[in-house]
Amino acid sequence: MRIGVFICHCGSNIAGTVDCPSVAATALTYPDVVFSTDTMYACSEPGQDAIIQAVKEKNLDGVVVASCTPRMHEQTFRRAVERAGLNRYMFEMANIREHVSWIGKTKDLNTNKAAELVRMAVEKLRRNRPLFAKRFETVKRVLVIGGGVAGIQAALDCADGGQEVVLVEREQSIGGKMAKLDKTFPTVDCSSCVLGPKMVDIAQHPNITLYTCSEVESVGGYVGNFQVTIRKKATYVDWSKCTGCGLCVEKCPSRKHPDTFNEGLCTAPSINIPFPQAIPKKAAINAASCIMLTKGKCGVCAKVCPVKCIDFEQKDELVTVDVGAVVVATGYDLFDWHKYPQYGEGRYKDVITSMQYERLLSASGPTGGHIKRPSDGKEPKNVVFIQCVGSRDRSVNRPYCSGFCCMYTAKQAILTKDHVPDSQSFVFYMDIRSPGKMYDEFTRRAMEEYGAQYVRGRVSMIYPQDDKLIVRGADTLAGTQVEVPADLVVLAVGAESARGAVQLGEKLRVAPDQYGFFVESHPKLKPVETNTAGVFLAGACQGPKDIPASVGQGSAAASKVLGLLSKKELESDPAVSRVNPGRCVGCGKCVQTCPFGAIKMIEDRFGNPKAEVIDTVCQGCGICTVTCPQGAIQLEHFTDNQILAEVNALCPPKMFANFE
Amino acid sequence: MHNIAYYPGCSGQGTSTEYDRSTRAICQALDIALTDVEDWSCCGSSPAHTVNHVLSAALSARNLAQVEAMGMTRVATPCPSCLSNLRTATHKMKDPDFQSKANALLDTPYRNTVDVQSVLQVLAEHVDPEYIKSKVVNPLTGIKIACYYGCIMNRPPALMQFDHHENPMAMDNLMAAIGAEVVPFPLKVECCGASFGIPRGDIVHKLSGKLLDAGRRLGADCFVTACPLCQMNLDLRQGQINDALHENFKIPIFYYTQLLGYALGLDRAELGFEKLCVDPRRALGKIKQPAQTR
Amino acid sequence: MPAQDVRELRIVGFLCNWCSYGGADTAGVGRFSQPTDLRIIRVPCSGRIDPLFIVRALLNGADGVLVSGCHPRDCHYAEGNFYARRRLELLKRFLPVTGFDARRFEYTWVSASEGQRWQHVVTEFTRRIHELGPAPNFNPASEMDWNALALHAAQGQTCPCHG
Amino acid sequence: MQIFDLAAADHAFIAEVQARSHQDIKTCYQCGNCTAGCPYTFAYDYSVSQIMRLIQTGQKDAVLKSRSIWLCGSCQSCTTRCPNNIDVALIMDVCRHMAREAGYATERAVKVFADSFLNSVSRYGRAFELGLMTEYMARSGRIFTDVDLAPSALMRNKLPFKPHRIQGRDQVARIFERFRKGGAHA
Repeated sequence: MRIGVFICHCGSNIAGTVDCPSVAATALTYPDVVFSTDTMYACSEPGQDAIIQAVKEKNLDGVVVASCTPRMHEQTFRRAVERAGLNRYMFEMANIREHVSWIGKTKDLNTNKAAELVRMAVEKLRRNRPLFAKRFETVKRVLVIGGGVAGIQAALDCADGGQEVVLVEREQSIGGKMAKLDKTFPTVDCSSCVLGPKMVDIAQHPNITLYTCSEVESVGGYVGNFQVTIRKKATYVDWSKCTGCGLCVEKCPSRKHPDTFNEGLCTAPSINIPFPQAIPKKAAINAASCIMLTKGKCGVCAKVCPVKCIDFEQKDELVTVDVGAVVVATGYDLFDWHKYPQYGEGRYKDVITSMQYERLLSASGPTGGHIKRPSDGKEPKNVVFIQCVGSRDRSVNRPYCSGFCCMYTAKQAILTKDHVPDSQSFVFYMDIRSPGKMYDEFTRRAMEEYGAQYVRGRVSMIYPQDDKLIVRGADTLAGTQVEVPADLVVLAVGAESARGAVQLGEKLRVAPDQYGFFVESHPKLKPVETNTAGVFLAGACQGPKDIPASVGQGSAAASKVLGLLSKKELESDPAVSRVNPGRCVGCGKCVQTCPFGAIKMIEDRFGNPKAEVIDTVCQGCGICTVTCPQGAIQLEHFTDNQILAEVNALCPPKMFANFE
Repeated sequence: MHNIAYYPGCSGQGTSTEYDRSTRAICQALDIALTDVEDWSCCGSSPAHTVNHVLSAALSARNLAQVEAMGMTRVATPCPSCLSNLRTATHKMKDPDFQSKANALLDTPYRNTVDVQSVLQVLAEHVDPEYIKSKVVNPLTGIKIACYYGCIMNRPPALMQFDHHENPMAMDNLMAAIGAEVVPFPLKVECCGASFGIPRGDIVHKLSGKLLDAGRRLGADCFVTACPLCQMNLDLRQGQINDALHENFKIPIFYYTQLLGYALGLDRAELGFEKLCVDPRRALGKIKQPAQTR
Repeated sequence: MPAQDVRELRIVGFLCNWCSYGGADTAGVGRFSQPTDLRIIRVPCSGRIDPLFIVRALLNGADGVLVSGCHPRDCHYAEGNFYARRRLELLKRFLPVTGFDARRFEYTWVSASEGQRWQHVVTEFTRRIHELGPAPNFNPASEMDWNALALHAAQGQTCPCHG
Repeated sequence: MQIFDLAAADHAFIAEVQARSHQDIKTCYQCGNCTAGCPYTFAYDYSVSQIMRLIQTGQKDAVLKSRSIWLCGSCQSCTTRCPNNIDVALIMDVCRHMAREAGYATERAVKVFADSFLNSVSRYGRAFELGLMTEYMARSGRIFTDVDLAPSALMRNKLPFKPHRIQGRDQVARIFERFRKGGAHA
């Protein structure tokens, strides 16, 4: 074999702490290495051209590049060696940046480590063989999970691009958090006026099938061929008949359970349509509070319904769909501020969340858009906003910035002045984070035009005094303590990962980070991709995001889906398991352990049972390879021989003969 | 029957004798046997920890070593300041380096085997409230009480590990159990001025005055406290506070043990109401006498 | 004791591609400095790690072997790390029988976002191996015992790590 | 106002505060929560968060000469509510120790009270309230401190005239003796 080795400087990223020419010189001493050099940027066009040229000139049949992580540029270099006329699997990479130059300070040790990693790659490459991809067809349908603004955007873009879309939403209506907002920053335009038409488009689009009150039960398959089971939860209303007339809602005698759409500020009837613009505009029964479903009598709704669509016997229903791609747009939840006992833990009625305040401001909210404080319905004069409640706070395990609270607080301060002209807002903040088009100007307007008093400091405690709430905070700019007798306190609660996100991630094989937000494939270059091919992210499920960013990501995810499904066929990764029929004894252990059902039993021509791998189904995990008692099934590109060669490269065999 | 070592604290011999006596009385009535720590000495109180943490720990640890010598593993103290010092010593001496430094100051080294609790915690966690209710002969019906815990009974929570650090309820529950109306006092853990009464009386006047004001706004007839220093600042200094703030507070400040003892019908002589500076008679007069004759 | 100050020891790491290898990358991107003793072998999944790889590394004189995969329930291949956990846990108990110091082998779970955790894992494991010092030349209780065990293991019989 | 030379930060001071408190000063991001909750802010010259800031910037003199470190009541509200889990009250304590050792006592009465208290403990094994008051008044020169309270306290037998001398008072005295000799730092 003739191997060429290329040691990348990566500017000074590697060369700063690794002696690259020396590594290249050492590599020449390794078996089968006939050419070795160092290069400034291997991934650049001249860098790749140099590799191609060397392959041709030196008649190489294998290439090792020592540079960054293979998770970054393995595909880049595979394409390069392919252009040079080699099979793309006749290539190995040694990670001497993330695993060497960036983490070690001593140049000698780094240089030595880099050389050893190159040796490992060479030894593996010596045992590589050309592999060829198989092709398979994809299902031209996409699943969008979550009907907030990001999911709506992704669904509409995919549908407009000609793909069939299945949109699954856990709640009764799509719209997500945005549907609850009164106005949006920095334009102060009406949230439902912006979102409403898009929601209607979802309902009317011929390519979109909408499942609300539904959740993803299970996901199987792989890119291009996912099988998804959706649980349609019982609503006790036949939606094929329901016209959304609202008569049942009006007459329902059980009206005591908290209205979740209105953030618990008021109560809702047990059969309800959450808000006037709901899509679909259908009624659903809350089973936990419905008198008929809990006590077995009542049935008022069934009596008044003009189309007789109430069905107390309805059960959950499971629907199975095949899709080629999945967009996850499950959004976020709001931080539970009860973790701050110094803010009263709910003992003080006039301490509310920013989302509750949105509902108070909203004309469709429980107060018809009049700001009335919950305790006594009085119009507040001194309104205190406390920012960073559940953001940038290690003590509650939320060290990150939620990103949008500064902006919505400025908006709420502006709206407060609009609603109550003789009011005074006080905003306790740590830093104002307003990077965005017209964002900082907006916060300045809150202060300059609307007279909001911004106070730099946190609030240590809130306590009631007569009918006021004393807010005791710091003004660190003045260097002292301050107190505000407030009529209403609004907590700018931060964002946290959506309830159930981690469990959904398990079904989709998309890993959450330590806070439950889904991890993208690359933080800069693959922001909507995940490590599971065919599964994409949109919106705040990946990290806190405001509306423009969520919409942008919805469109980005849709463009990825459209790109994927525009291909007639996809290529499967040929690094899959392969059975050596001569050694296979047909015990079937591999069939039992394969998580993907990618191995089936067949009979050879003598009628002996043998295992066989279905190439396009196999995901290349290699569990079967370890399970096989005969060593008969080997994961291509990661065979026992290849891995043991790497081990031997690092630890040369001593006293025992090889037994591979 | 609980048998617990008892650490009275220095003020129990002086400014808060009524707290010490009433604590002993209610514990006896509720079958909690207290055995005084033999020849106990001062825990160091706040002056010691403001000077040096090893010195402070050693002064506390001498007493904890005495408890060990008595063959006991649990000690209770009525005083939050002592509690805080004893618990801090226990906590810091878990670090072997610190432990050897502290033990180097002592004749008898402390092995760190003693658990320190407040008497209030013993009552709240180890005595069935129903049992206390069953023992009540004079329910406190008719009196409105503000329960004030002071700043260090529950804080910092990681060290004290008792009740709630912003809204403790142990005394509230106890007072409610014996029939009193408890007002939702919002400043339960705000500092009264601590030991600055002597060197900086002005600080105590301001901070304690704020507490009294908050209690008065809620219509409280009296305060109950669990801390000798708080009680002294609020009671003994109430006249000073009135002078300094041009106020006219007349709010009696009880130890919770006194009112508990009252409800249990204990001998008044043991409860020491006469030791209070602000006359408690009007507040006690609010308590409705039981209708039936006994 | 910063490990750099003394002679490097030989530590072999087996990392799954999706979580721990990514975590090690994240640590690199964050410039979380680590001792340089460790050499990482990338495998698709911790479920691909044959306990024999680890035994081979130790037999060949590795001073320590570190395995890291996705956190339980986070496996890119759904359940590979459960297989890994079972095999590796058995290996850990099996090692002393063969004359190896089980402290020279450790397995853990690190996700792709846990760069700092990876730094901590590497630093602590390297510290442990340096405390143990260089591995003694392998000297099984009885070479015949070992050969018998190895033979069984190689054939997948009675070896607790298989099946 | 005082002007600080940030380049002249005393790094040894920062390191000492960190070592003696086991707290990481750098994690303070100056949100002001400690100042917001501190009941003593009104009496301070520098607020708690400013003390934290002065430590961060290595302004040793300003910290050790400040009034605030003597007036902290150790009420723990800063420690309990710090979003970065810093034991701020402990840091205030440590600064007070360092100020004492450096011979500063900006709030002298507070220092004298603590000294009088500990002298009383060292002498009798327990705090003798009347005795320590007498010593305090003598040493601070504030002979009229709380005389208005005396009748009320004495009438109620709240201030015994004689100290309780415990048997083991020698043991206690030896604690102080060894402390003075060893100057145990922690």
